Amino acid sequence: MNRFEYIKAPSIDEAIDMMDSTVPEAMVTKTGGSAKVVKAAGTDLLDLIKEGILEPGRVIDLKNIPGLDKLSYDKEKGLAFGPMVTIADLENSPEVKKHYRALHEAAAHAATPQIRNMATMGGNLMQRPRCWYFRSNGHHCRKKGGTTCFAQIGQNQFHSIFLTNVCPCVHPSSLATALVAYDGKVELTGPEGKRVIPLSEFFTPSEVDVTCENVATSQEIITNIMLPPVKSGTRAFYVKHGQRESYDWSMGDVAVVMQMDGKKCQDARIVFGAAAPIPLRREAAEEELKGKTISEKVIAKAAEKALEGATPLAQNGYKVPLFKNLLKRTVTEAIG
Amino acid sequence: MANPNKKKIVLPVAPDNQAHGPVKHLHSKKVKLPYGVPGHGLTEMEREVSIDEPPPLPINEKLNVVGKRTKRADAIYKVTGTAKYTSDIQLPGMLYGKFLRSPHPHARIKSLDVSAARRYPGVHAVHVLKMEPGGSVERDSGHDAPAETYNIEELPLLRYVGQPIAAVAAESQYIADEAARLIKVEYETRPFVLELDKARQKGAPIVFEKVIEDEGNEGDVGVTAAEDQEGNLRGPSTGSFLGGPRGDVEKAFAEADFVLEREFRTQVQTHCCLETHGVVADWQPDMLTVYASTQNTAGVRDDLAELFGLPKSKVRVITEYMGGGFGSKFGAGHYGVMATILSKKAGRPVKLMLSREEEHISAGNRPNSHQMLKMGFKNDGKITAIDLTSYGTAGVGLGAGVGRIAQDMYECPNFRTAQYDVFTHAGPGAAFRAPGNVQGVFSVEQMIDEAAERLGLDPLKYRDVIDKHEVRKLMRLKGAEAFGWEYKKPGSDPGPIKRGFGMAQGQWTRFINLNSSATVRINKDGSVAVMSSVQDIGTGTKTILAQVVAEELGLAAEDITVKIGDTLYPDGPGSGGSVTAGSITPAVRNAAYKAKMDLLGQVAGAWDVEIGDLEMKNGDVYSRSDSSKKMSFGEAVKKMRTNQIMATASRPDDYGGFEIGNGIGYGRLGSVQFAEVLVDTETGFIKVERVVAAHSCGRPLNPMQVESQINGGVIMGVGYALYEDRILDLNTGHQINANLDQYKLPYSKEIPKIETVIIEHYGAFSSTDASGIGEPANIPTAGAIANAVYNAIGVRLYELPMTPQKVLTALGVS
Amino acid sequence: MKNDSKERSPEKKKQGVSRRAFLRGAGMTTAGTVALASGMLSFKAAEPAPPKTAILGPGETEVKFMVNGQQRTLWIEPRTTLADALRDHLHLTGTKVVCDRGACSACTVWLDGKPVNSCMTLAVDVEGREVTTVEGLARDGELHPVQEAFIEHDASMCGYCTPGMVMSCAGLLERNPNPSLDDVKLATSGNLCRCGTYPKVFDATLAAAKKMKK
Amino acid sequence: MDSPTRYCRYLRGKNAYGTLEGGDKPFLNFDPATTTYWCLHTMGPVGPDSQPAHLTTCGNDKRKCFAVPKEREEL
Repeated sequence: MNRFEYIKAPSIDEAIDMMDSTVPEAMVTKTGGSAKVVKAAGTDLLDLIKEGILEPGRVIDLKNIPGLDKLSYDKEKGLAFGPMVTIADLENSPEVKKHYRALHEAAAHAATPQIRNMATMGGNLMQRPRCWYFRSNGHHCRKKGGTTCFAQIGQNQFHSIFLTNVCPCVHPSSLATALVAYDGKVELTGPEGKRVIPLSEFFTPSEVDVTCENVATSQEIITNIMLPPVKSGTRAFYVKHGQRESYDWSMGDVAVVMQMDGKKCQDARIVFGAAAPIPLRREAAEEELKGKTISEKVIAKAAEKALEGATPLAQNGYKVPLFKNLLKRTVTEAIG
Repeated sequence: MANPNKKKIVLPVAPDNQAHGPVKHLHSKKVKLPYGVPGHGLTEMEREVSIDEPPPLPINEKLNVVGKRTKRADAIYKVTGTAKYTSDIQLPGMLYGKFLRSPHPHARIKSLDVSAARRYPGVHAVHVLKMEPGGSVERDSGHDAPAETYNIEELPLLRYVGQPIAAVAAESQYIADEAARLIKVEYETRPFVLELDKARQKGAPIVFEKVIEDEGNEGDVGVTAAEDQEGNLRGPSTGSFLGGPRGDVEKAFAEADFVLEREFRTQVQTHCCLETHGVVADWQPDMLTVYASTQNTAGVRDDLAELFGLPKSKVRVITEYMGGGFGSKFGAGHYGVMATILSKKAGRPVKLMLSREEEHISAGNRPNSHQMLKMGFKNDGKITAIDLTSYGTAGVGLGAGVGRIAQDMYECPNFRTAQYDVFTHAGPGAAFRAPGNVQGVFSVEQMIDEAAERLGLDPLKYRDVIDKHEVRKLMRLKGAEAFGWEYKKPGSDPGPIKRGFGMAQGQWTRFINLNSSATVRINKDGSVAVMSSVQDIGTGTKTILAQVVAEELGLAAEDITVKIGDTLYPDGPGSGGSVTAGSITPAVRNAAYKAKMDLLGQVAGAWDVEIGDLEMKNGDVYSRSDSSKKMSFGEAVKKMRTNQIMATASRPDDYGGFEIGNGIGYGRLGSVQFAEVLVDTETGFIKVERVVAAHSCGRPLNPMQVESQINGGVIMGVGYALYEDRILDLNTGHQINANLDQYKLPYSKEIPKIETVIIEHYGAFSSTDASGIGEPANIPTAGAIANAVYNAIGVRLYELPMTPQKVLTALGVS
Repeated sequence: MKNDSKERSPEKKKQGVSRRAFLRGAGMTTAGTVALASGMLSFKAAEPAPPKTAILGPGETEVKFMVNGQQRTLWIEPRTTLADALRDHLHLTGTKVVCDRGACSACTVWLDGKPVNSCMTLAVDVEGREVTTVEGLARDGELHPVQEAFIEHDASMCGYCTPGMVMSCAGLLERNPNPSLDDVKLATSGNLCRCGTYPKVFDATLAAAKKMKK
Repeated sequence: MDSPTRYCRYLRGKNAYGTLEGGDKPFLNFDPATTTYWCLHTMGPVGPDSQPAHLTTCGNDKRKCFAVPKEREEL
């Protein structure tokens, strides 16, 4: 770990003032200990620093800023939580469990119980991909400003099957899969003030900028995460599939949020995690469900549609049937 | 149980270690020892033993401490965090070491400059490894030496990512890490080869340009054999201590009713010791003291004494607690030697513990294998011939054979094997819990399963036809009972999630390390200690030593202080090969018996009775013939003429001698495991629900600890079967999952319900008649799971680990 | 090993250096000065605790927090993890570092009562908070029921994962006195044991829960 | 597959059942297929002359690193 300065930010405004780069920028353009970056719990940040692929000059801690760890639920407004809410807070929230089943499931299956007690939702959404080449100091890959994608030509069994052209890493947040399915929004605060954007637009594929995974700019901090209220008839579920049931990264995870009228599906949002560099909406599959009475046949058709356009790599073709089956199970479980 | 297959034993040993039969003792006595399995025709065996031997121990049922579930002696220190491991040692003035390692799989060093590292504040010593005899030990004269540019001829050719180049010692780990990065190296990279199959091909990059053979010594290993294979290939190994090829294999295949021929592949597994390899070395003018995370304190001492030209008496190696070895922690290690050099240079103690990444890439692994197995069968089930050709790579090292399962487990008159080592540009292998046998079971036991199906037999019953091992037969019986074994047609479950049952068995040779000694000391205050350099690597050695001494002296296990893991005490065995319990406990019992006789002699004098009339039991010393003569142990020791009674004993030969010599005992440690799995045919996910593990380890000294070790073997087998895999990037030679995040091991939810069946089996071999269990517990698991997976889905998997990816591919879904 | 090299107040700083270390340091001119800058021989004059918005580090800075019920003061660099602070500076080596990345939970301690990974926590981040390590689990000489049950059920082998396992399992019982086997598996689902003590860890924890209810 | 009776004092090995002593002591060549070897000088499977450390190669006094076995007495 490199030596760095440390400061506890007393307020969001001051934190924004103090910081000068996002972590991706610190890894690519502001290298050599010059970057000033913010940290929440620091579980991912410390990981990157320990690997020697991030060398910040100053770390600005957000934990002392009051009010960022609040979670609230309102029947009209929906769910809102601050960036310092931990994964365990979400997992243990009765409101989340009751109204946002897919989010609860995603929280309950993330990382380890210890990490869930520490890791914050802000940090979770901002964390860097787990691609083993990206995490290795011995591989200067595209995401770190290099010219080679080692995964495309190397070991890619856990990589993307969609949007694989530039960088086939998968987005590391399995919670994001559920949040995007619920049409969550994120509030970013920067020097110019606040902006609210849908999470589906917050995450950006490698084609936009291979070195980062979202639209946050050098001096922006996530200050709120919001989910719309759930209506009656909302059915949701989330399934994560890792090689292990205990602590493991996802090989594939699926979140489904459906608006049901009896057996008939009025609206559906289907999101794949660990399938692409972003949490990936499967609109074509959603269309297959909308307006239909859900049957095994309809689900199977949707599953086929969901995998259209997949471009698996040399070692991850198995993810295609895996996702098909996971989607079938998630929808079946959601409508229960 | 002599090996029925044995036609001719070729002794792979020099004349002074020749085999010998029953030992003739100058002063001997005949004793009767329990023999067989209680409840299953237990009898007695008469043996002629030295008169120094203690009287035979009855079966466990008749004992007070041995054979009883006894709390682990050091558990309290482990659960309170007070146990000090090597990694916890802090000495005044201690420095921290860090290696610079090769980032390339094959490269020559063009230039190397350590001056910046040497000048870095807080650095006290820098050492560069050089490739000439003696040069690697002491060349660099200390921390104030001028910057040196090294002659590239002296620097090693780099053959794997992670090969050590140099190391620094500094005042903190941070400083050491930073300084190591300041060593400037220019590399000339070379073509490399990582894959087993590619390394065998013509034109593959060569790992060792020219192999020097020792003339007149080209035996079984060392010659490149097959004509169409080039370079990078050594072998084949065609025999072992169990003999060489036998019978006429080709003829037997021709005469067989059917022949099965299959290819199997197993992966590279890394040991993942939770405490990484490492030492704290403290070089002092009068004594080199090394705290080492090792399975063999005496071995580390011997290595360091030899290398540094020190008398063994001036090297002390201490291993009070160690966090896992699994075969990989033998010898001083490159880290141990380096820490010693750095300590000598800096004049301060140096701690050098490998990082987690270094542990994966440089501290050993279980080599992979590609096995071509061919077996011929008669319609009555008899195996007519076995032919096994295997290739495996231990990277730049050797020892990638697949063990002796095919050769030794089933009766078969015609056998042949050719096991080749293949060099690749990867980190060297190391012994790993039942080296070879785990790989061997995966192929042989799947083929036996397949033959059973072909014969229309229940695979469990089929083994009764072909397996002559009596104890294993009992294991099958009792294990099947506990498991509720019922043969189910493969792939017969409806629905996407299919249940399967499978079983497999294993074998391990009983082996004794005769260089096993211990001292028992009785103090006048009534305290008792047992001492040996043998180490407790987590198996529970401390506890069983306490039990054995307590049983002999009529005390409780917690009355005995166990001081082990220190070479100041008598030499104990290294803990590998499941030899520890069988090697050290007879020495300990014999030492306790000697000390007891000494004490009783003094008591007998005071009471004026015959020594043979005295007994020690339940904390008392008493006369069998005169009930008035009785006192507590505490009172008895007051009769001692001196403040201490001390007795030392060493492991005698097995009662009845050795099968082959060199501590290779008669009998095989068999094992049988049953597995129940669920296979999700839509996701490829396999879950091991339940395992029944039936084992024997001679006399079980502490059934609770035996259970723990069996659990551990099974769980490690689950990891090997389903999750673990060292993944190398083929373009850079780096292990990309050199962590515990992507190198996948079983955690809590992957743990099946495990039931152990322990067969108490007496062989009349020694004063404790105990054997080890570490290896046998790990041998059959992956094979049993593979057979259960086949039973579930009706499609056989020939390659480990059985990942979702492989299951889906095998099912033709992907 | 009571010489806290990094935990010192001005008046006890000299005691922090053992005679042996001092002699060795004195014999080495270059090493001696270097040691003063960064190593075990370094002392720092007493400074008032910096205001909380001050920039700390990158050199050593003062951090205070509670460890096992006692207020401890450390001088450490901001990059120091809680695990390293406990092990190297407070000599509380019961907490083990195995993967150093939050993937094995051997380093589990309780932070304000919740199990966390001390290897992924900066020591400066726990300023003013309460840390419980495996050494602090026993109270008034009485082992925690989980510790007792671990001994009773042989739930440790090499013992290296044990402190983390104990902290995970005791942590579970603190918040759920009536756990099922699945709850125990969930609580230890981030704890790696290579020896394979899991079945006995499960047994021990369930037995401890029963005992605690009595 | 008789074992050589003489080989370098710095050669060490481990087979499945334990360590093998080096120097003048005969190697216990139980199962060559699963035995790993190392050189004390490099503590790796390669000798100082960059050739593999092995029972069949380390008895060769033409190897420049070969050291004559010496009685290693307990002092």
